[in-house]
Amino acid sequence: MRARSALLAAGEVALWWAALLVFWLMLISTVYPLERAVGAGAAGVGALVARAGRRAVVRR
Amino acid sequence: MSAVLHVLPYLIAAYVFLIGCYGLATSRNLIHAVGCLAVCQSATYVLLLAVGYRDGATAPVFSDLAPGSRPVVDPVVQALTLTDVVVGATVTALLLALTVQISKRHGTVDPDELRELRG
Amino acid sequence: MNGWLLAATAVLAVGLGAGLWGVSTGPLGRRVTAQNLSTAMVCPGLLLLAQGYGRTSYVDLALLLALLGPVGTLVFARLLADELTDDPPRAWGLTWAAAAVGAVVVTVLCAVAGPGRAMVKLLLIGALLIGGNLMASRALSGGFAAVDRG
Amino acid sequence: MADALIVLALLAVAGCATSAVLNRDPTRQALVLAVLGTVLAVLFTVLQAPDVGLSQLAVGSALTPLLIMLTVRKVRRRSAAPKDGPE
Amino acid sequence: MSRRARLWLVLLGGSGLAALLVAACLRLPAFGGARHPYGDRAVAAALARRTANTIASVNFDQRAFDTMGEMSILFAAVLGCVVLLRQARDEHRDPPRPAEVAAPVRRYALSTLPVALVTGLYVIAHGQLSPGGGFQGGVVAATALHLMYLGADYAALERVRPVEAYEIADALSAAAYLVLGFAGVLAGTAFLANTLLPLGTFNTLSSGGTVPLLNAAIGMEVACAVVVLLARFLDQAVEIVEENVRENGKNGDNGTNGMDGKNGENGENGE
Repeated sequence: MRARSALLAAGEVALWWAALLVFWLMLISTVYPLERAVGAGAAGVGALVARAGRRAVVRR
Repeated sequence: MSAVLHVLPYLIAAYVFLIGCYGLATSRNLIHAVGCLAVCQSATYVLLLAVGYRDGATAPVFSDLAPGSRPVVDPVVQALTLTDVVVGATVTALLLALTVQISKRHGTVDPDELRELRG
Repeated sequence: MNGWLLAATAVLAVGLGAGLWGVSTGPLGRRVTAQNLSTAMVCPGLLLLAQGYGRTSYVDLALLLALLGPVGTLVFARLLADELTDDPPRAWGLTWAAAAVGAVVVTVLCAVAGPGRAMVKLLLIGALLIGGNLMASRALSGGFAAVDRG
Repeated sequence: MADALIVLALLAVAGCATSAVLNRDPTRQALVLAVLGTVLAVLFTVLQAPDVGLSQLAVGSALTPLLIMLTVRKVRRRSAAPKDGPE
Repeated sequence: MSRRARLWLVLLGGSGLAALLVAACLRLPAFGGARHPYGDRAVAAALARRTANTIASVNFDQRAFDTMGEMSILFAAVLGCVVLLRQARDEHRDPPRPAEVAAPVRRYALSTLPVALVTGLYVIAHGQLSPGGGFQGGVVAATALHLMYLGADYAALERVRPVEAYEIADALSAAAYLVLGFAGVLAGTAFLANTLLPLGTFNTLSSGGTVPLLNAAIGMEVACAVVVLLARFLDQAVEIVEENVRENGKNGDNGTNGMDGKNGENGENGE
């Protein structure tokens, strides 16, 4: 059961991360490796906050 | 039209500043007074940016513009204004915190009542 | 003479004029609605300005307004929930009209931009703008049923 | 055309500032200040200062109204209950 | 002094000031003029340092020392707010009941939060290229976090926002700005001089030498400062209750019904 919930959590974060990375790549005009790296980092922060926010609301 | 436009932005900045001062002086509520001070602040932004404007020019941001292809406006005043907008907001917050403290100590935020309390 | 700037002038004149008049007078419910709709009209105006000046980097302004304008309305909807429950503002006609203006402007600009990254960005801004303003209107008309002290 | 836009934005700023001062209730003033932030952002854009416009949008559309409304809430909540301690 | 006398004094002084201001406006260089000596030099200097956004170059390179002053004002203002709005001895915390938020509004807030946060980071990261920068993006990122409060309730916001961590990050990023400045001194040039790093390729994220680093430091500083500031205001407005106010409020009704009383009347009197 724990493995299942961990998998779900990882899936949620990964989904947000991918969506936010695509969002970042749409905002910029030219793509190069450094831009991808920074975008991936920012999308990671956004995905973690999205997951934390949803959990904080559900848990009350 | 053109002669009017040459001074209109400065006059509007002066007007916004004066109307903010009027509100500040006649305010009966310190929170309203802080809002009027924010209006006074915005007058300085209008004045600074009006000084830096150049007819037919565009912003000096070259991410989507080849340098030298179009005339650009003055970046120095923009940099001054830009930092002040954000710093001004935190100063507004400081004044609002003072207002909260005054309301705790004296139970009112009306400057006239505060003067009476002092005696 | 630049047609985009002309369109921007028209949109901004209507949006700012109506917004200013609505927010300065009348009952609280109408003022909050006017604040919401002024952001909904200014955002397409900013997009048209970006096109009129020929600067794609100005589009970021519209993006920020599409994100933060509804947040500002949510602030009022939340902190004025007690005052607004007596007389919930219902201006769905105006809300949909403003959304339609946003949709038309975004569609036209997308057609001009052609397929590519810029078009997706415009579509994202349009979606955020229209979704945000519909949600802000929803929040104003009884979105916060019971708020204890904030 | 650019001149007409500048004049329009300047007049809107002047009108909005007047309205912000004349609305004496802090709640209503906060609403006008939120619109003033947007109007100033438009003025900065037509004066070719998008950086300042972004700054003004970020601060004026949500942050300043939130600060004012929270202060109003705190002050009203205080004066809503009768006070018994010596002032 | 009576209100009437004071109003006359204000009008007298104001008309004098107005006359002076109008006289000054008429003598200013005409609006839209072509002569901007400082601006032209700043643009040339920014291009020489390969910074695409001239305004970022002015803020974080040519006038970086001035920005340090602005940053310390910001820091001091936030410090003042923290001191003024701290929990006093006769106050205690009384968490409010959870708010009932309509489901679509909550879903909107929760799904916009990460989008707004990433937009804020985008505005910070591209500060030296396109319009934007640390000051603007920091405010956007901090505002995004407060969608938790607007769309859910204060308890939910507190779970995702440990204030102490933001206070520490605020101080660290302010220190990072100074350290970057002193690094210039250690490298043998001047305080905050942009000679430390290679200038990079024009119009990429790594161009402009120390500009992106100073920009990122300011972005983090502003974001953390705004979060700390709003945390204090939210604490005061939502959670902190004074002893005597609470008792009176609980004895009568819950206190919110009478809240239009005093200040509303004061507001009306003023008009």
